[in-house]
Amino acid sequence: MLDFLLAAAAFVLAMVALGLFRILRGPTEADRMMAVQLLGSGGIAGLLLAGSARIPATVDVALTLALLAAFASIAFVMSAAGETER
Amino acid sequence: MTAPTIFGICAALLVGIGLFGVIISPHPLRKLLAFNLIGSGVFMLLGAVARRGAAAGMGGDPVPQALLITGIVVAFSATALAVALLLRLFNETGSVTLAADARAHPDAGDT
Amino acid sequence: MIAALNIGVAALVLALALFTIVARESFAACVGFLAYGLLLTLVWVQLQGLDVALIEGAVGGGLTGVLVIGAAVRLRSTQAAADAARLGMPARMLAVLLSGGVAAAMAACVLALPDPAPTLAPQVSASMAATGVANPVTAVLLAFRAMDTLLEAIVLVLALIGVWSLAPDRVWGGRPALGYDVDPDGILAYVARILPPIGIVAGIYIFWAGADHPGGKFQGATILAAMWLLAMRAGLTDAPPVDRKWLRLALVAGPAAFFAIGLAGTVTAGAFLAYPDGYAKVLILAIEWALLPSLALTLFLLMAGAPQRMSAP
Amino acid sequence: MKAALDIASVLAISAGAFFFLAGTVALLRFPDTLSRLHALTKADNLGLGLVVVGLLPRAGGVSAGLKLLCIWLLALLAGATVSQLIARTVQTRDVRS
Repeated sequence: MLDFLLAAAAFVLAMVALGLFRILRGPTEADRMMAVQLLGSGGIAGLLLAGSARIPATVDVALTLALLAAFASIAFVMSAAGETER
Repeated sequence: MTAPTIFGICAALLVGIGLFGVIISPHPLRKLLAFNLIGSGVFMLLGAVARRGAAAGMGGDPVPQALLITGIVVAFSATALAVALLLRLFNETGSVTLAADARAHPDAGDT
Repeated sequence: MIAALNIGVAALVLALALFTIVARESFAACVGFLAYGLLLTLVWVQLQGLDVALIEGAVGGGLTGVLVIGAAVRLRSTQAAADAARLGMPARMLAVLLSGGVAAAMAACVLALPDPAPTLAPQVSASMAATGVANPVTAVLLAFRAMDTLLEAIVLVLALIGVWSLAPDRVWGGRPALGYDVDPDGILAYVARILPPIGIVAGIYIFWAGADHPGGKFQGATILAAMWLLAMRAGLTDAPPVDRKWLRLALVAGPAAFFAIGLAGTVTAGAFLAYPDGYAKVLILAIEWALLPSLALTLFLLMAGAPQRMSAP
Repeated sequence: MKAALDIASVLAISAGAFFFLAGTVALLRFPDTLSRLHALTKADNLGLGLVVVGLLPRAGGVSAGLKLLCIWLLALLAGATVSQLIARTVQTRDVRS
């Protein structure tokens, strides 16, 4: 079971990593934002899959990450959007 | 390979990448990012050393881990100070270069 | 399987670091840096540094990323001048050689680390009972290496003084950072009302758990600062003017209380920052409670930046 | 009982991983920004949601399980907000150009 969880974590992270090509290619800022958004939730999923079975406190780390990733992506979209609307 | 070895080598490469960035990036903000990469490489190396010191039922040596927490927060405060410096320079001159031939344009940043 | 996952994570971290360096636009580089910070959290979990993972997730993945992205947006017009100033090929080759050499030397050192590794974990474990806390990192931060933590709290205040002193004379004593024009009934104002209460509970929980489990005041304070910043960005609240007496008192209250308890130790326990027998846990908790609001306020104001305007909105 | 829970976990986590795969494929292959956004929101919410569901039986306690659900709800809230904001930036840009 642990091996399955680790493999799932690796798979999710690999998927998210592929999605990061959108940061490279763009073309618009909205696409970059989406890649970061996917990385946020994929990173949390990978963290939970890789850690929560072995180390219970990983859940707290994921909780912090969920809060701060929410904050970061909202602030990020605001600064990018604020720029285009000015 | 064990986790400390993998991430120790990753840390060494991060320091190399960061150093490269500090040298070649012409933009000060990019230099700042690169400097942060060097910093996180050093932190990661210390983290690998802490993991190697696992003993007495602890997953890692708590002394370097405590130093890391201190270090990460101080690195953030230094980054915030550097960003504030850059923004002030930009508001003052309209550019962020430190080159001697750059002319000052007051108020250029307010547009 | 774990080794494969670790190698994959390390490769991803390196790829994002490289992207941060070589990306054409500063904005894209900063986005890469934000993603890099998020991934480092996973590295810390794999290295069994849960306390470090918490602070990295909060500071590296959150605050620093938002800080540099905000700066990149403001500095966008300087991109062209920077592009024109790129180094020539010979200088780039030299830079590759130099940084490659440094990385190779460091990697060689990593491979030559002594076995068995030196560790202070047994000493910490042997003396931890005297502190009354069950999280060894908290014991180190507030008992065995309390001097570091005290100086760190002071450094944060010094950095904030540095940021404030960058304000132009005409707005000295004013409010930092302009808010955004946000529709008060829009989605953003809505989420800025929903998220901070959850965040405050989570921040206090992480802080509270810190005595016995991974967590603590730095991690909690960072979450609190981020939530306040979100409310400010959404226009629900404003940053306080920096010349307010209460603000300055609140900023130094935490480090001052820490320092006072440390000084009291010279009388009651015979050394600076020593705790008398049996009172260690109470004093450690007192220091943590005193530091939390000051740290949250300092981190928030560091993010908000130098004062920029005088008038109240 | 334990075997049944394990199978349920494996199924839910695999489904979650599949949604991440779908989200990535959509992000890379779909032709325009809005259709990418449409696909991403599904992948995002369901992917993490199914992973959380799959991990719930293994959470080892009610409070850990509640924290897992909290994480998902937070991610939902953030995802919904961010997609709204992203869609709005796309729209304002399209109207203007």
